[in-house]
Amino acid sequence: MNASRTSGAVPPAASVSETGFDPTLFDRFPTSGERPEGELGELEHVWRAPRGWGLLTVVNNNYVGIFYVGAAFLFFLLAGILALVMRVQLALPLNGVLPQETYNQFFTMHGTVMMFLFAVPAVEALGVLLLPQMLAARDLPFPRLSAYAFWAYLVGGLAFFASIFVGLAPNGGWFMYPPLTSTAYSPGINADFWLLGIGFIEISAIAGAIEIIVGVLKTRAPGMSLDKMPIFAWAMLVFAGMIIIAFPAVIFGTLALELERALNWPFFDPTRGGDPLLWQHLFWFFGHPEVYIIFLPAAGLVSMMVAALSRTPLVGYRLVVLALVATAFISFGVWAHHMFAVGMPRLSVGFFSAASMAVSVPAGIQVFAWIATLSVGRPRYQTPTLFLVGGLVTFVLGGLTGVMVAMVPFDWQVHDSYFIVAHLHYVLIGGMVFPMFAGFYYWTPMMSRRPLSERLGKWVFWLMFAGMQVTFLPMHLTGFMGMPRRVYTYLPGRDWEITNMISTVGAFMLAAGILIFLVDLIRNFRFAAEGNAGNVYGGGTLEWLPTGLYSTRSIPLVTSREPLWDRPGLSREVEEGRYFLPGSATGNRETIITSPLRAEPQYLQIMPGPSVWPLLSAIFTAGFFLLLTVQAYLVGVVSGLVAIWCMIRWLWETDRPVRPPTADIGAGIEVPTYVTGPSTHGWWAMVVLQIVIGMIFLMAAFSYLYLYGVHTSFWTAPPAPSWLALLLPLYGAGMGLAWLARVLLARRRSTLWSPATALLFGAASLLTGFVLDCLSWRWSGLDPEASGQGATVYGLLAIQGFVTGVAVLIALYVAARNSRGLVTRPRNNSFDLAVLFLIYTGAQGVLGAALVRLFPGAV
Amino acid sequence: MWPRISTPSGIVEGLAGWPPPVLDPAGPYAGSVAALSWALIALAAGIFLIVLAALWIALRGRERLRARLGGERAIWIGGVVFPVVVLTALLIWGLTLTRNLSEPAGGPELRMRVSGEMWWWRVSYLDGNGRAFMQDANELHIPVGRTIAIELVSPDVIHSFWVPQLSGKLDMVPGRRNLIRIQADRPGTYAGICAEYCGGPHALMGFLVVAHAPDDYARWLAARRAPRAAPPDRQSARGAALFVSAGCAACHRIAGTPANGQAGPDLTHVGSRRTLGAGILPNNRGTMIGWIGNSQAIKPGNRMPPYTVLPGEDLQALAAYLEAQR
Amino acid sequence: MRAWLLLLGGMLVWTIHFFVLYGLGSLFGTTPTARIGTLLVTLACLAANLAILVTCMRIARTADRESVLGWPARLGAPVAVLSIVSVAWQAFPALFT
Amino acid sequence: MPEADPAAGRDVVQRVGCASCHVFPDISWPRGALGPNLGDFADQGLIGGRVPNRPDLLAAFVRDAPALIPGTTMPAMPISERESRDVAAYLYTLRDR
Repeated sequence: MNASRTSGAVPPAASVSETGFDPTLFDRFPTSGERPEGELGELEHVWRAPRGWGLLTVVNNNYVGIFYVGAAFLFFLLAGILALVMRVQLALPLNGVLPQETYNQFFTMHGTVMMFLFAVPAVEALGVLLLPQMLAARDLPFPRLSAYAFWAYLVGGLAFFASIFVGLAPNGGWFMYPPLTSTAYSPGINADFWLLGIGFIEISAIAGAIEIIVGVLKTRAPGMSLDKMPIFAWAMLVFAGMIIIAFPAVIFGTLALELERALNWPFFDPTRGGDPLLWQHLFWFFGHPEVYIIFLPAAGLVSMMVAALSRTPLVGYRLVVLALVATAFISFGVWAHHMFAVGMPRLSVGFFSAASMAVSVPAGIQVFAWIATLSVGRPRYQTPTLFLVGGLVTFVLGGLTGVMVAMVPFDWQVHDSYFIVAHLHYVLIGGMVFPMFAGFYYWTPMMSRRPLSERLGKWVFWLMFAGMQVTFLPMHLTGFMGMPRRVYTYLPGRDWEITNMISTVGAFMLAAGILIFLVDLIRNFRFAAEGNAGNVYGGGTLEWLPTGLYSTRSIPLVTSREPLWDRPGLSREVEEGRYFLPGSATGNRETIITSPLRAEPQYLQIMPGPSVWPLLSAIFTAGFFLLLTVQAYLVGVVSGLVAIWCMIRWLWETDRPVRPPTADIGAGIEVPTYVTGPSTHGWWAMVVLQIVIGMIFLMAAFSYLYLYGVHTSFWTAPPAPSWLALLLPLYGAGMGLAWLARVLLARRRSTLWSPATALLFGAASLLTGFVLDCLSWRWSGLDPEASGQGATVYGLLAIQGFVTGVAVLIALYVAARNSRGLVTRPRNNSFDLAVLFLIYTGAQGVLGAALVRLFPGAV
Repeated sequence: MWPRISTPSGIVEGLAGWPPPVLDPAGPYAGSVAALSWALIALAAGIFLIVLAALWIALRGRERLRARLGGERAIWIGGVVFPVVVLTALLIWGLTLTRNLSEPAGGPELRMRVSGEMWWWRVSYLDGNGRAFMQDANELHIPVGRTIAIELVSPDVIHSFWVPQLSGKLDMVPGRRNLIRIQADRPGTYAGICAEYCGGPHALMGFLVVAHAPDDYARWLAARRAPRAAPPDRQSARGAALFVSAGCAACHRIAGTPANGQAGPDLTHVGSRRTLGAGILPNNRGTMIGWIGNSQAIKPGNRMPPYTVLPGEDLQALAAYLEAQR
Repeated sequence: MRAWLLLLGGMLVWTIHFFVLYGLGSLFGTTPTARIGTLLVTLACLAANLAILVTCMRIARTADRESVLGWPARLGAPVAVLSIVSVAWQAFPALFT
Repeated sequence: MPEADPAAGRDVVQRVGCASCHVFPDISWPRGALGPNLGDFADQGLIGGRVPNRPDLLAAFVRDAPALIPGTTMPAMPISERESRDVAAYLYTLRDR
């Protein structure tokens, strides 16, 4: 059976199968009869974790997940300490605790670290930790990618944070508006450190998003159709989708800012046809969805916990999914509500005001769904419940002030004042931090031999909750009293000193709560993937099945949203191996790949085990960026090359078909162990990656058009359109040769080398096209430093150059695999993905070349 | 420490914390927003109480009430229907108000230009043709009852012009020219501040708007335009010479003298200003000397270099001369 | 694919509507061209949403609960409803101010 | 000093901005660097390095320094006689600890 054939077929409305899989096969579960001796032992052996220093090479999600959560929490504490020092400085007017320059670095770091190094990684970390368990997958589909993302984030994040100890921390505010952050006004390398720190989180967020999308859509337990997915999985799917669309904007933005700083390309310089507002558009097109990127996973956690603690299914599951999906879309239409005061035409501000209203409706739906669920059940007043209710109250208040600031005239008054500081902390602490602490209490028993203390937990909650309100409620008033944000001091005599002193006292209450939490953690947290405290709060979803490092002994058949509630014997049956994959079918780490809608088994994925290469890749990637930032260019480039080498080593061992070609995943259901084509997890990941690159390209194209609209007078004539007659065929040939290579691979008569040769020629053709594209612009006399046109045109070319470089590298890699006989026929995944990438590269080249020559030239 | 905190320092008149300036408007542009603000505050408080009540019922309420809340119908009503009705009304109000605020209120407008610069405000009074007929810094004088249309520009980084009692804020973006309207309906001094982080001493970038009754304004304007007398005494005359020889004139302009620098604030009327250092110090001879001698200790990072090398007598003379520039 | 279209249809319509209106506003400001364009696009998008809503409701009524399209259709219907509200709001600034 | 209030004196110091030239231990901003640090003023023998540090002379000095010491950088300050006595009283509270 070739799964790729069947998954593409469009099912009729009444069909109950998505892939042609016969659902009656599910009736064979749970199986009966004895399981063979030693099956469990083999499973444990296959999934055992390395010991000692080898733990650094671990890739299993239990470990990487807990490291990841720990690292994110560390950054939360560090950024929180910065906040406390700032609160001390602001407690009194004209206070001298922090000098101006240090304060400016502190608030920049507080915002940057909280948003980029704590909030996004924290929710991503929870996803890595919880998702495989909730979906009853053995692991996430690309465990080594998780490990790489984690290490890059940890090493890069720590190096970035260290900049504050040497006074080199960025000082332009967490949204780094140019021109303040361009070299003219920030000549030091402080701003470069910001770009560096963001670079890491871009890498790890994108890697994590790919992982999560493929994980949620392709590795769910059989039978877990979309409507039976735990709501957290929905939230993470939406979260990852949003990252894919939103992060490219900030990736391009940071690229442009660094190009402006390092090479003097005037993207944001109005005297040369750039525009400072372009940065704001790019940043907030990312920045506003970012807020929901943080909030939605936390809301997913809330939905899970509210249901579990109320001991009743979530009321309005479908409406909550609707809310998640709607938020994901509409949040991309509200970016400019951070720009109401920049002087946009009133039509534009009204337009973004309307979208900002629309995005608040889904939040209301979730709030009422939680209240409804609490009404149905009788929640016990345990620590997670307290955090949930406290978070709900806080978030509602933040949401209401959010609607207030969506009103343009009101925003003109409170924008950039302490009212906004209050609003955003209410939303983020109520919407993300309190749910996360609820989650810490609720899920710790899954990872620890002892649960956290209920007694200490109540102290933690009340101190944090009261501290939060005491800190931030008065700030609304401080804002009304006219205090702008980001001021290191203020003059006495306006009563600001009263509210500020109250806020400072509150901040220390909040910190005291967190301190007690740390005590609780030290006293009670003992990591244990096996033999943990278990289902203390009585949850009904699959993460509460008994687990080992291999996740569950057998992968259950899912028939409802809370399988543990609906089938009391499930844990025992799973533990006895009565469901899918009760052992290792091939002697490797493996998980079942299922179809995206209805989770029908498609094939068995062979998973990689521990490896040192992701760690080394991450270290050298970090080295590359860090060394470039401190302007050690040569060593930096060497480090980058080593990083690439490590990645190739890491990939080299993957994509090896195993024997036997099909395997029994339980009850005699046979699935293939090696599948190619659009149903594979690799294909999905590649498509998602191409969407990311495509979005980066789109952002560059938007910048080009935007600057044309703002500063038309700077535009010069492009090279003659006849160049297209040369470029398009070259790009086209690259795409065609790549496609030809795939055809050749399937034909038995072609010799071993010809498909790889076609691929190499394709890559060469793409490279030639790119080089000629660059030369045509150089010869036309347009200099990247000359104008916004120059900057954006060469910016587009830089993206094309990067993609072309990767394409060449991929072609060489696949050719090398081919020469070692690692490319299987008639189809091979590595080969397929190379072909996909080359075709993408050519298509992007065509679009880019045509856009900058035909518009505005031909119009 | 506590007793001292509430001591009014009186560094700058016109700063008042209570009632909060956003809710204590002094003119129509801020007034309609204050009305909206009160309505929004009341609405938010009302909805917050409703949600709290619902939560209370969910956790502690009677069985019958809880049953009402515990279904999809409650979600539709509370989460969709109710918000849609409220938000539709708010949206229409907000859009209408946005339109009204961005249009002239009627009557001839006075025009000014304010340029936000690191970290002070360049103020120009414009005539009917949009040409500057008078330069000043860090202080705007306006007549009450008239709408002032202010062009906002910036030569360096983004700043934001905010006088909470007179109107909302508007950014000053390099390469762009924004227009804000303000109007004061009662005489007084209104504090303004930069609301967009602009680096360094952004926190210390304030200014004042002084609203005069129409007659007073006319008198003020006439006095400003009157011919300027020569330095009144020997000390000031020495100061005038020093102003050029010590290099002050390279950055500062004083109309009617050879001093014509453009980098720093125009000092033609510095003696009559209420503040020094962009709204942060009272203006007297002592603070003037302190500022000239070492402004870096007062406003770290500002663009004025310290003049600690000048002997005391020179500083006295300069201060006396500047004090006379009214 | 059809399942995803049903599920996300309303939001895709919203997205198209939003960016077309953004483009119209950027190019034509508050001119009559922009207003008429906005009106036409809005009506078209409302119609599309209605079509999605009707399709979803029909499938939701007839399809088996466990069928491939059943649940996506049941979710797609309220998505389309929300989209109708949002699309209407989105047109307010151009039509009423 | 009889009938003089150090706290009121400190308020005057803040109001007229003495700190733009002098450092006072209990005023954190500004910390002017032009004039002498007054952190241990009460222990000083001389005012401005010339005049004996006596209450009556100090009060006169803070009000009109050039009259007492011609050529000093310190200018006459806009304060009343009563305020000058308060300021002097405040200055005598500044001791090196």
